Amino acid sequence: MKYPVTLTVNGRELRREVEARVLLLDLLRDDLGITSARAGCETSSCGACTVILDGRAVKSCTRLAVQADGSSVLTVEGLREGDAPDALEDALLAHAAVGCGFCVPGAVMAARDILRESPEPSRDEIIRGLEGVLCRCTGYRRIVEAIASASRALRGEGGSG
Amino acid sequence: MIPAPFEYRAPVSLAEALVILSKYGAEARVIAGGHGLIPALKMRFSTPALVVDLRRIPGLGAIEAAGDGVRIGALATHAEAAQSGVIAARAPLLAAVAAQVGDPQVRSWGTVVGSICQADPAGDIAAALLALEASVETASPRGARSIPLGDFIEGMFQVALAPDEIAVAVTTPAPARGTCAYSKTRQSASGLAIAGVAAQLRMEEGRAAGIAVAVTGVADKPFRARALEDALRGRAIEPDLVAEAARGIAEGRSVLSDMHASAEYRAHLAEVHARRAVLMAGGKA
Amino acid sequence: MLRVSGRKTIEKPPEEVWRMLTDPDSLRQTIPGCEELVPTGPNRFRIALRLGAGIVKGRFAGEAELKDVEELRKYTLEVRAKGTLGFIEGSTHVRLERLDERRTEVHYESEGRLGGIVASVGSRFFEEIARTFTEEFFERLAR
Amino acid sequence: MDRGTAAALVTGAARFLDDLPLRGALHVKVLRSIHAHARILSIDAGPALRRPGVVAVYTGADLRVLCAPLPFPELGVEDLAGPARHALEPDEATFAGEPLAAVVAEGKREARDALDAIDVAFESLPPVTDPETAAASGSARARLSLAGNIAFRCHIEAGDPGSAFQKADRVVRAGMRLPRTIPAPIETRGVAAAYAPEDDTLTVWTTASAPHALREALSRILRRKEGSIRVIAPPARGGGPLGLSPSPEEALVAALALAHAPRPVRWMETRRENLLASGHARGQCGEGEAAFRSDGRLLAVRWRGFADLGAHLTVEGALAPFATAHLICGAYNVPAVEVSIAGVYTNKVPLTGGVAAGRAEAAFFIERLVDMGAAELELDPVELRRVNLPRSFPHVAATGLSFDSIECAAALDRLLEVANHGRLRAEVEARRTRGELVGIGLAAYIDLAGASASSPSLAPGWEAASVAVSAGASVEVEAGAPLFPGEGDALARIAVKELGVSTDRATVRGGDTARIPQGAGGTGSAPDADGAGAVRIAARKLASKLRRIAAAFLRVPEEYVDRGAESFSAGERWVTIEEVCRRAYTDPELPDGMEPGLVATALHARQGALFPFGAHLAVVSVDPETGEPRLERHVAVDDAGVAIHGPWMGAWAEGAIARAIGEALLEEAVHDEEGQLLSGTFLDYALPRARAIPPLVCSRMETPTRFHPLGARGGRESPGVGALPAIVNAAVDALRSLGVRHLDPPLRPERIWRILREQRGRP
Repeated sequence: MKYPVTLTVNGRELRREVEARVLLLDLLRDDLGITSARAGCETSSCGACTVILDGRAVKSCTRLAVQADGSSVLTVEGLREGDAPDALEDALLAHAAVGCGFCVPGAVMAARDILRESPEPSRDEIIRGLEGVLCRCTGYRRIVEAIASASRALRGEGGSG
Repeated sequence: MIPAPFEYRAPVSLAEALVILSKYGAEARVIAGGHGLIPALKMRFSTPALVVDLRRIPGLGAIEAAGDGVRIGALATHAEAAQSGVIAARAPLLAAVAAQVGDPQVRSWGTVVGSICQADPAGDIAAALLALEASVETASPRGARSIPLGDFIEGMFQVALAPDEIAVAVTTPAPARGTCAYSKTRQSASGLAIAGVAAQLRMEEGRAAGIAVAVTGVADKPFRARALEDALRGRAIEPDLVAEAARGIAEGRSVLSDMHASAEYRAHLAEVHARRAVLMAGGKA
Repeated sequence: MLRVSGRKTIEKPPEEVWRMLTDPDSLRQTIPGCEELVPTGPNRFRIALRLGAGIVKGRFAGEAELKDVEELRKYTLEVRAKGTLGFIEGSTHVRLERLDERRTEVHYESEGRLGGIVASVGSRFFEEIARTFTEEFFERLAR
Repeated sequence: MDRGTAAALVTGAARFLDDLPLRGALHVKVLRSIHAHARILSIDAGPALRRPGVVAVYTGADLRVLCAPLPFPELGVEDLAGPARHALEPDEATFAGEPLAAVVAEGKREARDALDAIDVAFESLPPVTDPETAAASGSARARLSLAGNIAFRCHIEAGDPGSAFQKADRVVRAGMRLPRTIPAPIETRGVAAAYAPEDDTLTVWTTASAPHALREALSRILRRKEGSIRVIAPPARGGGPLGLSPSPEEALVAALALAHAPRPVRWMETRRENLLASGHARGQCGEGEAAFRSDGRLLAVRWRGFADLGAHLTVEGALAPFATAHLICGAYNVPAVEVSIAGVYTNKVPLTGGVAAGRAEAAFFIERLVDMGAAELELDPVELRRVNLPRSFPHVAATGLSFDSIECAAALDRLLEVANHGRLRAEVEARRTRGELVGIGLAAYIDLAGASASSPSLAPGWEAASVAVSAGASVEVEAGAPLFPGEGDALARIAVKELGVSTDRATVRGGDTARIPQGAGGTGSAPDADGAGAVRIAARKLASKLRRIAAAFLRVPEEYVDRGAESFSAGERWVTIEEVCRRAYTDPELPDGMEPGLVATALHARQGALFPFGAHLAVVSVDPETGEPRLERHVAVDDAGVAIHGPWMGAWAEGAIARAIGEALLEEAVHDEEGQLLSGTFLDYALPRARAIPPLVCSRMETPTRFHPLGARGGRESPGVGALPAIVNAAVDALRSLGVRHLDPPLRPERIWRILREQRGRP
């Protein structure tokens, strides 16, 4: 049996019919072609599938698509307005905080959640905010620095370097 | 990664949910945040015929003052509990423990009541609620019940819910006066408690007038450390005394053992964290 | 490998305990989670079990066999079953000791092996599940 | 910086294998053995076949018709033979997780559902899980047809170790074990394939890193010409396996794409499959001995070890113990050595290499022995290292390796300075007097950046690249190896520098066998350096051609031509690079019968092995009650030669150190005695998270090597080689007052607690 799901994804309203067992992650990837959210584990451990659901970061592998009916979803694909670079994305690049890059879109969304909670996060807050993100390449330090620097840039203090 | 097929209903009232549940019985699973159920569905450890989603039922997400205590609805998340003013005022121990559950994504969507119903023997939330003497409010076609948490959690992944019964809220009876602390060894992979101890302490004239200490991660279900509580009640909180009282905290229980910690080590950690939690709560650490 | 051993005094005569431990119908009711136990030959059975704890449960189907049977004294029950979550294999040596006309002491030594997803996902639950399984079994035996 | 590739990763535009839109693709799911060792009696696929959406179900017997066994690794080692490995094993399962059957279905959900409907009848066989036990003559066999479980022995003996041990003032000896770990990149493995009958080409996409090696293997497995197979390692890749040996799943999916043509076929591993069946790393144990003179001079090193190969031999699995054997003396000047490592079959997933496979093992063993020596001789571990590090080069090690300019002693000096070692030591001493358990650990390491598909043995390797400059002066660089983000940037820089054009003219690609006929690939430490060498050679060829054409145009001898920015000049006259490029293709009279065009393909062959090196320092404290170790600080000095990858080298170093932190503190593939993997999800197999990383100070040296045209040493993974022993040495140092001599990783709190408790129990 299939169930109708209506979602606003990156500002666009979309409607699909899915089986109840389809995860929000699979709906995004397989049905909507949004591949920045990725599966890295089965156990809500890695955070590669993190998107913003109704304003809060969620591991989209731990949400059924039907549970997200009527919700709004933001992924990295929806971050850029026109060609304007996103401060977080920019900072990650400036700090070479990218290894293989598989986990990066999920980490970006987790980082947005950190900045939502605390626009001026301490190093400790950033590290705690990244608890749900696994990265095998960077060693995290540069991601932490990039988020700190993005927070400064967003507060208008400059310093994406 | 792919659950077995199931049907899905999202009733708009508790009454409707109960009708559905009484029809499907044990073949149905209730979902709120889904952070216990969905991983089990993906591994196919759980293969229900129907999943009943509580999300459209009005009022279940509330965290509110109830009597002298707080009432946390079935849809309220860990993050909401951690940031709630009512909880901060009346059950700060719960706020402290909720704030360190899992990770931010999990806290934003996983629920307090769901965590209780999951009854993972290494869950953190149950320790806090046990120390707060919480009860679980349930609803079934036979009416409402209020079950003390210690009875509600029957064992590993086992709770006292009938197949047609829904846990609608968890309540604490009274404002938790005094100070509190949670001390824990995190399992390095899952972040769950290898041993975690929640302590609620009320001092009067330099002596412990009220003390509640709950242990998680150590046995098949979280438990209150009654002997420790009795040994400290009416006494000053001093390191040596607390250490003595914490000794043998897991005695008489079948202590869990796995690749991360043997039973012996877990029992030891329980002692260490009991002492640390009580001393922290008593301002002595 | 999981090992559980112990002994338990049952308030029943050995004849009654032996019957419960060998009769397919009563065995089915005594083994926790047993959904099916059908004789397929002398001391051989087809068996289906639902094992686990709470929401973490799986169905396993296979065969059981009674070996080294000494009437009213001892036997070994071997179970091999598999399901979509993997396999379980176990054997339990049971020895009966007559305490008096109304009481029997049952000595047991079990070992079990698991494989497949149950092993790689659920290892932290094994011992506890085995323990409660055994407890439950003897509780039912005593009933 | 390589903004293009990296930016696509950050914005989500990059397509990893599972992100590729393959229209109409069929989905494959693999049924795996639930037993570590079992005979397969029968497989009933009937019910699965009748399920909706299921197109086909294959067993080993079915697949035998479609493809040949996987080629046995060719390692140049005598008498090395072994049983054939099949994409789907038809008769005998030799590890839990081994592929036995495959479902092909319209969707992944249908394929997954069908797996549950396949019934396999097994007869379980006794598994062998411990390599040392398995090596004994009476052991059960990991596979019924084996005469014994030992696949090979790697033996090196030089100098006179026997008399060195006799003459020694002090001998230290310890059993050591590096458990199996799981590489577990966040992108799991995947394969997709599609056959196009119109041009008889089978295209295969893989997450592995050696596309040409896979093409060659598939050519044998599928009995097709290599030219009719195109293998692509997508530019967005998650640091998956090296892929020097083909995986069963690659063979399977490729074969199924041919069988189900023209529909594409895709398979993506779940995390559980990844942990269980994609291959493990490390898994070496043994006994080490070191002989010292009283002044700390190392006289001899002995190592008798076992490598837990798993159920099949892979190139990577065989390579690691050989690397360990050759590097057993580390960077030190040791006159005598005796190493013997037995590669042993067990009923576990094969080793498929990990970060610095084999090399980190050697560094761990020798650095532990050196620290034990320092402790027993009551010498300063810094001084003991200094005494034994060679100062003049080239230095030929007892194991036969020839080192050029391995300035480990200088790295150690720099480390002490960067870490402010004197003050640090005073601080630690002060804390110890207050009763704290805290220690400092050092490691001076050498890495061998040798392993790649082109040099599965320890022989020097090669890599290919082609550079083409169009008539419009666009520069296309094609690398033989797939590129890791950041690498392309360096290759572009090298090419444009040689050619004298601006960077924005260059594009760089890699990892596609259709775009460059040969390549070595692999993700080890050397390929980045090898690839850069090849680009430089190819670009140089073109640069000299450009100059000659310019000289002819300017009508002066070549030596009078000056190269400017995007132009050539001779005195007053000049010509733009565009004009020269256009002429290279269109001028009917090129100088000296020169061939037209600007296309060059080059192979860079290394004349010697590349040796990155460095020195690391760690500070570890231990909670005296719980035994939990805490890495408080880590300081690294790493030298990978000339840093052709610029700022990325620092980023990679931090990643390598983080992995080593995981290995030191957290990671272990835990099996039970039945060979079942117990740490089968990320809820039990712990990767380091952000909070596990301490304040990190990474400093770099750049000592060129003459074995590389640009002076580069490779070395992307190398910092991990130094970090692991430094951290463990620090933990042992923290517990030294309690009589602890050695600890094996991961440093599990419970093990430390037991030691603490035992010591306290003593009077």
